[in-house]
Amino acid sequence: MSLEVDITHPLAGFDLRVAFEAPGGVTALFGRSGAGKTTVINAIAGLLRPQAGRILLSGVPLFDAKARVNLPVHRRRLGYVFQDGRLFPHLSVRQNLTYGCRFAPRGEPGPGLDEVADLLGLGPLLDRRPGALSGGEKQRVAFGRALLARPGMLLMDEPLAALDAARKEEILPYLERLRDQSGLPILYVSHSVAEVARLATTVVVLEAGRVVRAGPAEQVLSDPAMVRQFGLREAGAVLPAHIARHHADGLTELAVSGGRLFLPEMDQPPGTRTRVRILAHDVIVADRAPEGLSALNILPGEVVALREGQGPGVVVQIRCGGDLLLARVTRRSAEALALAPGRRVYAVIKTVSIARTDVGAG
Amino acid sequence: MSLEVDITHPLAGFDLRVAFEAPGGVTALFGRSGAGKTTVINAIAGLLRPQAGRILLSGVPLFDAKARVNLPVHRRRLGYVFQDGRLFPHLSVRQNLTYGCRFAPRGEPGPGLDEVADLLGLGPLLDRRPGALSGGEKQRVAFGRALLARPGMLLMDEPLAALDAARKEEILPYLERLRDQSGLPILYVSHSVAEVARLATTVVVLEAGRVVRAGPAEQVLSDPAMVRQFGLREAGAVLPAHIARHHADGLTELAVSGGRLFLPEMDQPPGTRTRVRILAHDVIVADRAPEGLSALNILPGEVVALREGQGPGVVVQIRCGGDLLLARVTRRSAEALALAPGRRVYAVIKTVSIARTDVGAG
Amino acid sequence: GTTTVFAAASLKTAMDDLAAAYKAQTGNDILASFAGSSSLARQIQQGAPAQIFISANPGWMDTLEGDGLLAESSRTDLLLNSIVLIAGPGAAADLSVAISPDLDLAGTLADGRLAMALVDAVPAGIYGKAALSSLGLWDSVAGKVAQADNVRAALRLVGAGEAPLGIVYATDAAADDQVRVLDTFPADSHPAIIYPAAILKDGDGEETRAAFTFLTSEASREIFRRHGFGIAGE
Amino acid sequence: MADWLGPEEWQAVALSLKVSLWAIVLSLPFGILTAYALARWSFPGKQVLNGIVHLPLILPPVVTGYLLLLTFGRRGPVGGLLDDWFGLVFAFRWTGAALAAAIMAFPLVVRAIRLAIEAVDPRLEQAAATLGAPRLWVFATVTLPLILPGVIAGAILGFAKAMGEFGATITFVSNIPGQTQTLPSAIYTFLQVPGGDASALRLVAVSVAVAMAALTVSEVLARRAAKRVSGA
Amino acid sequence: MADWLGPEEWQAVALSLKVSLWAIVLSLPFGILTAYALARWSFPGKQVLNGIVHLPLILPPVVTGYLLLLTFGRRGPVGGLLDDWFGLVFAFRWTGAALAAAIMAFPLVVRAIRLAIEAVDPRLEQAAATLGAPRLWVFATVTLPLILPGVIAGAILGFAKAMGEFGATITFVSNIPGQTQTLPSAIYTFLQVPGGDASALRLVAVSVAVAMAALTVSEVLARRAAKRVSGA
Ligand SMILES: Nc1ncnc2c1ncn2[C@@H]1O[C@H](COP(=O)(O)OP(=O)(O)OP(=O)(O)O)[C@@H](O)[C@H]1O
Ligand SMILES: Nc1ncnc2c1ncn2[C@@H]1O[C@H](COP(=O)(O)OP(=O)(O)OP(=O)(O)O)[C@@H](O)[C@H]1O
Ligand SMILES: [Mg+2]
Ligand SMILES: [Mg+2]
Repeated sequence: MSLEVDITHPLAGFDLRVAFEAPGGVTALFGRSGAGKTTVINAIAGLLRPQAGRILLSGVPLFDAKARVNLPVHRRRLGYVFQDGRLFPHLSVRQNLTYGCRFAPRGEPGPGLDEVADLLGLGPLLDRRPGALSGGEKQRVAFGRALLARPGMLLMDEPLAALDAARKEEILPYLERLRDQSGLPILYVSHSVAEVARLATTVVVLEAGRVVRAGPAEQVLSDPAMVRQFGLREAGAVLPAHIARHHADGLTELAVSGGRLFLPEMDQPPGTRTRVRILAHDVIVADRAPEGLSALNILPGEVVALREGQGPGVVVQIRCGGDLLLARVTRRSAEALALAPGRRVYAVIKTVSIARTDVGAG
Repeated sequence: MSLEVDITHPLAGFDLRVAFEAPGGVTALFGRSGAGKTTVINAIAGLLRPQAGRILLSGVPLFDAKARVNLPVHRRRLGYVFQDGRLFPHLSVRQNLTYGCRFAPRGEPGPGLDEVADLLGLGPLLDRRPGALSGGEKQRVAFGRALLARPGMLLMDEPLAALDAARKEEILPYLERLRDQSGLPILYVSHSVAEVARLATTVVVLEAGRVVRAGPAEQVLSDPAMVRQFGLREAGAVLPAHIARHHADGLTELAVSGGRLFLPEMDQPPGTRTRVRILAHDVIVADRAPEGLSALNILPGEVVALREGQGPGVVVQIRCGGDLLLARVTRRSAEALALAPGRRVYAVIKTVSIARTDVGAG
Repeated sequence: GTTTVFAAASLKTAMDDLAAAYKAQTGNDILASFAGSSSLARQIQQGAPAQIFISANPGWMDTLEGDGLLAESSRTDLLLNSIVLIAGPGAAADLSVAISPDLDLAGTLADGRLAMALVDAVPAGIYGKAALSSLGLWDSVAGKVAQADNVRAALRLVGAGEAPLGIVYATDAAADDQVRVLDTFPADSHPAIIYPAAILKDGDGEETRAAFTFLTSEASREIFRRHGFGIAGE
Repeated sequence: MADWLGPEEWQAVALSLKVSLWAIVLSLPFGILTAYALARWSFPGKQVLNGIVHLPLILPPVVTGYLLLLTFGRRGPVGGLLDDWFGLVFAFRWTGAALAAAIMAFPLVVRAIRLAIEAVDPRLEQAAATLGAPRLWVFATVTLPLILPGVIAGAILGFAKAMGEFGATITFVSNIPGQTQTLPSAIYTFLQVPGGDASALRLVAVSVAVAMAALTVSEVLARRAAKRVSGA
Repeated sequence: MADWLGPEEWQAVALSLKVSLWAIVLSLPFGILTAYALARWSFPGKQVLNGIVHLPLILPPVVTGYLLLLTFGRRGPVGGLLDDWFGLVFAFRWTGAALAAAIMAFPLVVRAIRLAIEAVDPRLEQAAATLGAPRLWVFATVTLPLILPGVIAGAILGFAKAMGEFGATITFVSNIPGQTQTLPSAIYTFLQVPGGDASALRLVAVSVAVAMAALTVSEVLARRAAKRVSGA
């Protein structure tokens, strides 16, 4: 399952020209408000006919301007979770949820109504109409509806934007399972770097209708050049890791190329490959091995590069084993520690700051 | 300017009974999806007539079931930024923005169209119609429209949910200035604890139509009992502080009761009172004064209490000066450091982790 | 059996009585469809399931005859009528006029209207215009004529007092107590007002003939007379 | 009340009801199709179709009736064919009255439904399509329920129009008691004779009562349909 | 074409246009008000108002015309007052023809506008109110522009109806060439006499041409208004 998009679509005052590939798993479309994310998804879903180009799903053209192919929307079988909900106002929540079931390919595996209603906390609302739902409830119904149609691919446009943290925490693991177990490819639009980092295998960054960066999530998210896109607070590195073992006190030990990391207990068995995201501002740099600290994760490494920002901060790139970590320190600290390329340092990472949200199976 | 709400409104399957006071400044309405936030705001705006109770703004009743007072919507002069946008589809962005200007009280100070368009990045869109806007663009127009009507109070229902981090970073300081300079009271619904912590002077937590906690933001946000509401990652303490001085290398030195904190440069002059939010998972605990660390902020303190969670983590309450800090450490570290009430420790906080978003004027 | 008669609308009451008498006499039905003569004639042209046509307008009967739709030599002039000048509540209660070329009809009307049926289309209007013309009165009142789409509507304009005077059939005026007849137009002032009747070629048959004979029988004539009609040939 | 009206008059009432109901049954499906085509499709001759739909409104009813007579009469081009092929005769039958009423009501039916269709948010239909629903299914399960208040409004307008239709009907199918004499024809007949006003008034009262009853029912139905949509 | 029609016929064309335009000008404001009341307010007697609005559709036109005559005639209760107070006379004047056409068109105008109003999302009107706009202003700046396509549809339906209206008009104001002889009256006159079909046909053609032109213009206007709303 892979999606290939290469389209051109000029609008008054906005010119869309994007080409990218989504090789399966979760592909995050990332970009500022007005960058063209919804427009791209609309084109893939068939709601917008691009002026030129083509869109292939697993090699099959959904749209090809040259070959005059333009598969009708309902034959594309793409589950679209709209940014603006679009629930059927005259149908109950239950009828909304099951609307697509009739057209789902027979025998296709997938969750049932009860399972979805449970996951999304819609049980007590099944007999209401959308007019009597809160904003977040609507968003959940829209998600469930797309899911129950057993689509060949999910297109999700900010599906969790109106949800509270607790509800997100319930849905995100479900999305991870979808990604890992069902192999359902997902195109995911979100402004939350944490969500993207957690879910995405591929990240495509849009800016004013152009793709400015696309690639595996680890690379794009760790790219210091992308700091502006993601915001300073979200800059960080994503490291491949595998689970070494589970400790009795509820910690899981992960092996990364530069050493060991301790983490709140994970579900997967030892040996599972995973990814760990370490935000630059969660890393403390020390010039000697620190002692008597609550932080359990201390990786030795070597400064590779220093990059000064506009503020009083400096981004330090540290090689720990085969991977690159990013750390944000003040210029004052950089001077105090005499940080310079080649200097041997220790990266101190609080265990608990590698939160559940920032870990995803690779 | 203070808002007093005390209303009852039973709906089929949902029973709203809330009473709270918003003493001016920014009051955050916080609660899970479906908790009743929008319903409360609708009642205040006059779009919903509660079954019983009363709503007073600066002592003047907007609604009083007993006294049969129910001020019509347009006389309440409350700028409502709707969760669902509600732009006028037949008017251009410019006309949408200026719709309320005609009714603004003459001579009322406030930003002009150009200023608002600039702030919200709507300049190039002024002649478009809402149908040709992206989700985030719509949300910005809705915000600008409410602002330009020069309301006596702003009601904002998840106004930044569809916006990217960069755009939020532009709008949040503006909201802070609104709060601090114009004294415009704001009722603010958001699922983002970071936003709430930054903006709110008062926090009201709703659950299933009831107020479960209300009070000054520092207290509510630092309350370990509220961890479930805000999510584990967002637990932390809010400390009052004042600006001690600005350093030449771009750092600002803040005085808190327990010592000094260094922060990226702030705008305000020395002496300004402010607030600092320190997330529990950003605090490292050490049993001796650490050396050779990039972290500049090290506050000595004394363990007050330990609270074990479900996971492998322990929340440690530390008294630094007159304030209480929260730190999340693993059980393993707590044992290694022999943390117990009365133990003298050092709280290590990375300078840069006290991010701009987490500071607000008190 | 049932015989369908297409009859001018003004014959409704008379035809109802006739149908009852026919039923009593023969046990058969006469079913009458009433509409404007023009509508009926056109319908007959289009093959309407009618056996007998009684027209208020000889012109339409001529047309059907020309089209060869009438049964051979069945056409007969059935009824006569006359037109009268009437006054209603809109006119002075003591108004009395006699129709003659000297009549100052325009002056009598003052700024009121003279209600008539359409003077170029509906028989009562055509006869009325002819009569006024031959009396030399038409030109003076032409601009004051309010033309209704049928004679009953003209009668109603007078009855409601909207028009002080009107020209209608004697049969209509007699039955309406809102109006009074001022005078009858001399028979020689307009073409004879004749209601021709005929058997339709497509509907010809023994029973139709019987019904037609009944319509022209003395018993029927008595009924027509009772409703104010004159009998042609008397 | 049974002896308040004579048997012939009862016949007229019954016939008018039958004719009006059939007129609506006849014009609703075509009305919905035409309204949809006018609202959503663009095709050559769209303006012409739109014009034809409005014709019965523009033409004096007598003209419409006459045109119907020429077209659907036994000797008319279409009337002959329908008779030969399907044994369907309109001329001088109650079926013709229903046809006339349907055609006269058609512009009203189409306009009401078209306005309703134009008010439907096409993004909802798109959403249904993304869920795998083919066009016709989308129409039946999304568009149609959403335009139901409009369809009801169209139906009731059409019904009222059909109950009151006179000119085209009497011109097309004449005024034969028990066969083509509808209420308005009967009223007309009474108005044509001296002393018939009282009888006419009685029939007018019946006509108004029937139409008001239909109107009230339709309002209730439409409100219910609208409530479903508003979703409260 | 000038000598294709006689001067009297040209008069009829001009008069029909004048009458139809005035009928629309007359019925639109009342139509909008009535439609708004029926769509948005609830008040005692609402169903009765709704019924009265539909009456001209249900009643045979002749009856409507006669009722108008009794009410607005010189001797009618309202007609007399209007004459005394404003010098406004309807009987036998083109104004009466316009009144008759307006009343016959009224149910169509109201229905179209009402459907449009019911399709307006009240949340937009709420939004306008929160911005400080009083009700009437909200109506003028939000509701009215949003229902514009419906208002145009109502106006064109009404115009078409007015162009075709015959029965009520001739009953109320009769047929006075140059004053109340509208196109349909003229057409009717020709149809009554043997051999008048050709002349009638000419007038029908004129009537259809005028109405089609109006229809096309209205479609363009309505599409423009709808486009504004869809916002693309
Ligand atoms: N019909 C149109 N005509 C002109 N410009 C349009 C039209 N529709 C959308 N745009 C513009 O295209 C750009 C991309 O819109 P799009 O909805 O794809 O943005 P987005 O990336 O989804 O943004 P957001 O995060 O705010 O939802 C926006 O600047 C928008 O204003
Ligand atoms: N008309 C109604 N009838 C019954 N229940 C309703 C109605 N309207 C809203 N509700 C319910 O009231 C509750 C509160 O809704 P509200 O919109 O206030 O939630 P909210 O706190 O704003 O949630 P969100 O964050 O998802 O927007 C929800 O559970 C909703 O389902
Ligand atoms: Mg978008
Ligand atoms: Mg809400």
